[in-house]
Amino acid sequence: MRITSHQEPTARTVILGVAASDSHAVANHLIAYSLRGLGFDVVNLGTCTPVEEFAEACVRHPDAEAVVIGSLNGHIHEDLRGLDRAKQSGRITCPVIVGGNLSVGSHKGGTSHDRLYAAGVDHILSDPAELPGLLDALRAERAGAAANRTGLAAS
Amino acid sequence: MRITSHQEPTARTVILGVAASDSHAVANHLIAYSLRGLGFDVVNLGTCTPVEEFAEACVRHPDAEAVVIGSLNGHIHEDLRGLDRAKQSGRITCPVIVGGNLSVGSHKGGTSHDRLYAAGVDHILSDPAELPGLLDALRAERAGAAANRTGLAAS
Amino acid sequence: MSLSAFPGFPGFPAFPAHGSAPPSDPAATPTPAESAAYITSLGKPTAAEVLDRCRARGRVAIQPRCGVGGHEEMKALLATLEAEAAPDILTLTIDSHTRLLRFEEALRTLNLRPADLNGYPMVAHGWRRGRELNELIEAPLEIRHGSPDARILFDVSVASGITSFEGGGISYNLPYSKAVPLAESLGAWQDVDRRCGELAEHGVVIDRELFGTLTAVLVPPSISLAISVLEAVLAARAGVRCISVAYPQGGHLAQDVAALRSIPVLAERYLPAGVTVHAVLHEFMGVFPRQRDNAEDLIFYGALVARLGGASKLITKTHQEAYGIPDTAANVEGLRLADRANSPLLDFITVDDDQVQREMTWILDEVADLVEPLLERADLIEAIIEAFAEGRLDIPFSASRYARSDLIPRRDPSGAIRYLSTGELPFSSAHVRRNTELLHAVDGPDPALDALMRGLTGDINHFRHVFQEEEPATPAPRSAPRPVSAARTPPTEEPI
Amino acid sequence: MSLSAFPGFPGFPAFPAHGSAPPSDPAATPTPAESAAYITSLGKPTAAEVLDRCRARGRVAIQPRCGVGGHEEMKALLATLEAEAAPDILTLTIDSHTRLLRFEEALRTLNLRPADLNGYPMVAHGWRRGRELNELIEAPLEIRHGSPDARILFDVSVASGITSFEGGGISYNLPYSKAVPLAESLGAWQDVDRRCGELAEHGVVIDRELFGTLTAVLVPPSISLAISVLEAVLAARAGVRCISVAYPQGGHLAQDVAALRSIPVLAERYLPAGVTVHAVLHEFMGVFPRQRDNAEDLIFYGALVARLGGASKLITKTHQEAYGIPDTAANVEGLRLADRANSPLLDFITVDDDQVQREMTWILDEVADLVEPLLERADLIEAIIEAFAEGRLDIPFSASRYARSDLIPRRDPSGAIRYLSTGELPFSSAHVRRNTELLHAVDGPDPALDALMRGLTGDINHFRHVFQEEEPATPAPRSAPRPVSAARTPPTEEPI
Ligand code: B12
Ligand code: B12
Repeated sequence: MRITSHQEPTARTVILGVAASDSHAVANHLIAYSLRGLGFDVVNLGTCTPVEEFAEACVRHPDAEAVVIGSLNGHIHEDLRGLDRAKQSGRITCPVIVGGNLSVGSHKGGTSHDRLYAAGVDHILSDPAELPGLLDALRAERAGAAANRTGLAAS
Repeated sequence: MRITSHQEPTARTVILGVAASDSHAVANHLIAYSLRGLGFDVVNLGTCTPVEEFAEACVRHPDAEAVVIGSLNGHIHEDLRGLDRAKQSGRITCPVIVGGNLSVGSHKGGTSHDRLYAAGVDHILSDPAELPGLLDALRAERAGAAANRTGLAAS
Repeated sequence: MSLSAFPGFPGFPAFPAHGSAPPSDPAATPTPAESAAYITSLGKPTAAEVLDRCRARGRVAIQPRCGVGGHEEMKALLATLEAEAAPDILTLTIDSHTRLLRFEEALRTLNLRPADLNGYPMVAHGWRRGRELNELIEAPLEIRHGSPDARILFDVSVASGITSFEGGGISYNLPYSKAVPLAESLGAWQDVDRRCGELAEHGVVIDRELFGTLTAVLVPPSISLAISVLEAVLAARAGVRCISVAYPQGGHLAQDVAALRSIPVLAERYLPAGVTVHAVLHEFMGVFPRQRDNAEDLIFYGALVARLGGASKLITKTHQEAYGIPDTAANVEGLRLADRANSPLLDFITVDDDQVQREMTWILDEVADLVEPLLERADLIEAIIEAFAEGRLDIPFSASRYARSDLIPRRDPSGAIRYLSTGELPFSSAHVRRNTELLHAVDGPDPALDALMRGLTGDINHFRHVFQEEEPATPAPRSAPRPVSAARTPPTEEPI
Repeated sequence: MSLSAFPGFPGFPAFPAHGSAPPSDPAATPTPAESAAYITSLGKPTAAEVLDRCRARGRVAIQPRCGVGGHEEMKALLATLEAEAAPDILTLTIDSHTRLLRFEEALRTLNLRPADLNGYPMVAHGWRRGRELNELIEAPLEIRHGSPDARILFDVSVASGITSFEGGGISYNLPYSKAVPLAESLGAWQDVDRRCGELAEHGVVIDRELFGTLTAVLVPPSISLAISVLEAVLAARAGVRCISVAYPQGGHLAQDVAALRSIPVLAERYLPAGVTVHAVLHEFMGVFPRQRDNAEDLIFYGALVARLGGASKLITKTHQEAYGIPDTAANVEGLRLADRANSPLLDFITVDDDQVQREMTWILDEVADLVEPLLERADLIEAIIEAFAEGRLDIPFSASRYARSDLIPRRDPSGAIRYLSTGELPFSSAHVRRNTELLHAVDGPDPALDALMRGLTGDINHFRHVFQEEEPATPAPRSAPRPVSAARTPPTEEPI
């Protein structure tokens, strides 16, 4: 059943960008660099990237393992409007990971994360260092799921 | 009727001191100096002066125009306990003037002054510069009262 | 979307903004002449007047950042800041939808969840509400934003009687957007500057502050100042009469003081006589310490740097900087703390003048290398666009495609910001050599890319290191963020 | 009244103190051995340990004044100060009835109106409550009071596990009472010091802080330090092992720094080797500015002076100092602001070392003139009493009959405190001449008494002048005092 992993391309593609109204570039530069250092093929859409632009990139890169979106300015909620639709319509099929500063204000811990999950976000990370681990876990999971599917079909 | 003023001694006596639990000396030194500069005979009992000591000084100086008590440390209320009794018993007959910092704490304006009047204080001043004016007014008043009395007796 | 959908713009169809709808008939924005007359009628000092007055008194004017979505909330914020900290100038920080002309998004958020906005959506609220804010407080107001194209916002602001407006065709493009060509932003800002000239003819001098802070993180002083010089020359040519040159505290005392003290020299050198120029310091604009004490140490230090550098104005930070937009109390505290550096009891504090002089020479020489070839050109705007395209002008960590970010900054062992790589910047070989030498001790020559990234990250986190804050992010104050890591990742089910 | 009427003292008859009566059987105060064992068992650092640790780290320890009447209120105050400002050492400031052994008055006020007390009536509350306070917080506690005879208070404090105790036979007599002979207070404090020696033998070192602040207003540094040297010698001879010498900020940078830096020199010169000596600065102890900004400027400045003078500890003031005992918030703010002067970012701030050196030489010479003749005497206590009687030792503005206050201090044109008249102080003619010369510019030679009083008053109000606060007292913050002037004076009825 390990055949599924052979079917995956060797260069792992990740789509990266910063949310639509957000121009904070530094973390984006650093994350792109470190993922590339780990061998990822990073499609970095950079700052101020609307959902539509992420969706187009997904269509262009059907092999992308994840869409990784940073947001620092607190506008993630409005900026991700349309994400659920893009997923429902099948234009974004891979998991969506977000990270950064996910609400306006200094006192965190409200409903921000719940709202993001409801809006179509799959994973929320606080530290970019957690990204490679999560990407690996997702890949393993996908492999598992594929294996299960194959298994089922074969049985 | 101006004869009453001739009956008064030329050196005007004032009894000065700081309240019983209070050792703040600086204002006391300065007030004593400035009243002396104006020609007053200042009986300065200094800091930490209980009501009893003021009363004794009054008995020793029956001509005193006023007892002037400073209090800075906020303890004026407890420190003047017994003042009403000393007045009722006739040991303190002249007006009692207090000034300084008349309650504990930085937010003033409570019932402190009412309580002091109730406890036998006659006048509350905030600025020592008002003292000579008040002493003059009190003397005039006394003179007036004496005049009235004389007048009544004569009529 | 159409502009006419907004209050304050022709044809406004009673779109309800948060709180209550703007009170009056949303007729056309007043003309510049009308706005100028309104400003004069207000009888309150303009920002330019306050800056002059502070400079004359030897006081660094103090100004917060502040902007919240709702109108009533904005009123409360301004009133409280003025009552409790009496800043010399107050601010409307604009939300980032409005900055990017995403007026529809700004209005939607304003109506649904105004607290989700990271600033005051001035265009959605309209100029009548702007006047209400302005009339509420005694201090003049400045608009701080980050709009590559700020023309609509400018008109609403001036109509509101606001006398200071931040930005520039370079400094409000490259750090603030991805895909706006410089030709567009420079053109739009030429319009803004020309409108300032027009207002000056009507007797109202608008303070035009240039955002030398740029991307805020490890910006070499000569880059910040060179770009401000270019924007200042363009502004002056368009008729602007009062220019504030803002410089972001980098964290090295002598270098920061030198940068601030360079501003009047540069003004003298490159600007026409009739223009008033003020130096402005932004308290440290990079990664802030997380612990309150440390953040406060940095806030006070920044204010002291402004004083020592002879700045006319200081833009403050708060002890909540590392966490998010501050609450009102933190903003008040930041202002009050910064103002302590104006104390008459601190006259005795001085800097090492030799060291400052040396840094100043370097900065002025580097700025000359960057700007003089461009200032010679007939079409300065064209020259600037070309220079960025070719890397002869550049900024680190650009948000925009229109700067190359080939230059690599690093801190030298004393913490000063130097050029590890100057990319295509037209520096004399002496400057390049000096920078290389100063950085030699940092990683040795030609560090591996990995070491470089580690080093850069360390430099970005400079003040967290100074205060020995441990790397794992400490939780936010009071309400700790709930643990977030991969919370919804389904458990990996390995088939057996 | 009898002591046995109080909790914590033998025979306590269940006198109810405010809040709730002390919880347990009021048996005898623990013995020194018992108290020492309790302190050791607490596992919290002593004040002496905290001071050592701060000195080693180059940090000025920060400590507030704080004391309120009620026990629950005191607990809340300490807990809040620790939670919000984390001072290195906390304080119990004792009310002034207790200081003067007016235990009955203290207890009555505690029961009737605890908020009317200007401090915590420790003796009325008793040592069990003291332990409760001590165990509530992590920082060690100091008792700050002003008791000519502190023996009872000391025993209650040590039984409470408190490891720092302020005072001295001179410094807690002359500023704090009118009619207590020095022989009495010096004797009582010898007892306290001997008990410290005893505790040291049980392994607990009590930090004994000497109140060099004296009457706080225009105290010449050499007077403050000379009296501290004498008290320190007495304390060391009685067995005290850790001595903090407190000096009150006078307001002149070089003079204050010099005074602080003189403390280790004096310790070296006059104290036996085994005694640890710390320099402590009291933030300005005279008439405080009334406006909050100005008061805060002074608070920060004081903290900076402590740092520059190498003090181990700073006692802070608050922006409400001019008005009354501060509320908790003001106390927190004062501590936090002072702590900013500990910032690692302020290493670059220095003083004019030549000027400091000159002031130090003068101070050390004057102290030598004052103390050396006395230290030679076999009976130091007797020598001190005689010296005060004859004016060879003296303090300005004495509260007590037992100092003559013949010495007249004035500020020289730079603000430093000098001697206008040295009275009978045994200064060499060179010192007298220097002081005369330094003050010559102030009023000219032999000013009229009137001019002198005006000058003195101006000197007392020094910082209000520095900040150009107008003379008429500005109203208290928030709740303005109601107009009081002659409110009840009956209208003068002139007979016609
Ligand atoms: C530098 C800076 C800027 C620069 C940005 C320059 C540029 N183009 O890059 C300038 C000055 C232009 C700027 C502008 C603004 N900023 Co800004 N900025 C900062 C600052 C000081 C540092 C950010 C930074 O570069 N850090 C270095 C990088 C490496 O770290 P980082 O961005 O913090 O990201 C870390 C994590 O968040 C995480 N992370 C980030 N992205 C991602 C993505 C993923 C997938 C993951 C897993 C993790 C992750 O990893 C990083 C390393 O730990 C922060 C405050 C601070 N942290 O001290 C404010 C801050 C982020 N800015 C803020 C705001 C609001 C703005 C503005 C909207 C203005 C305003 N209203 O105040 C504008 C943005 C306009 C726009 N259209 O977006 C707020 C956000 C507030 C909030 N969420 O409540 C902050 C927190 C400041 C504050 N306290 O108010 N800013
Ligand atoms: C110097 C000083 C001391 C010195 C006093 C030395 C001495 N023996 O004289 C020392 C350090 C010893 C001291 C001790 C204490 N002090 Co003290 N002290 C001060 C300080 C800093 C200045 C006082 C002073 O000398 N001013 C100069 C003189 C000329 O002015 P003045 O005293 O303020 O008086 C003015 C007016 O009040 C008025 N006035 C004064 N007396 C009179 C009398 C009359 C009749 C009139 C009309 C007017 C008047 O005229 C003066 C000129 O405007 C003040 C705070 C401040 N003002 O800045 C605190 C202050 C007065 N002290 C205070 C306290 C509480 C104490 C202590 C009880 C300690 C404690 N618990 O904190 C002890 C006192 C112990 C005791 N037994 O009384 C508090 C009073 C608090 C309150 N009422 O709420 C103050 C306000 C400080 C504070 N904010 O907490 N203190």
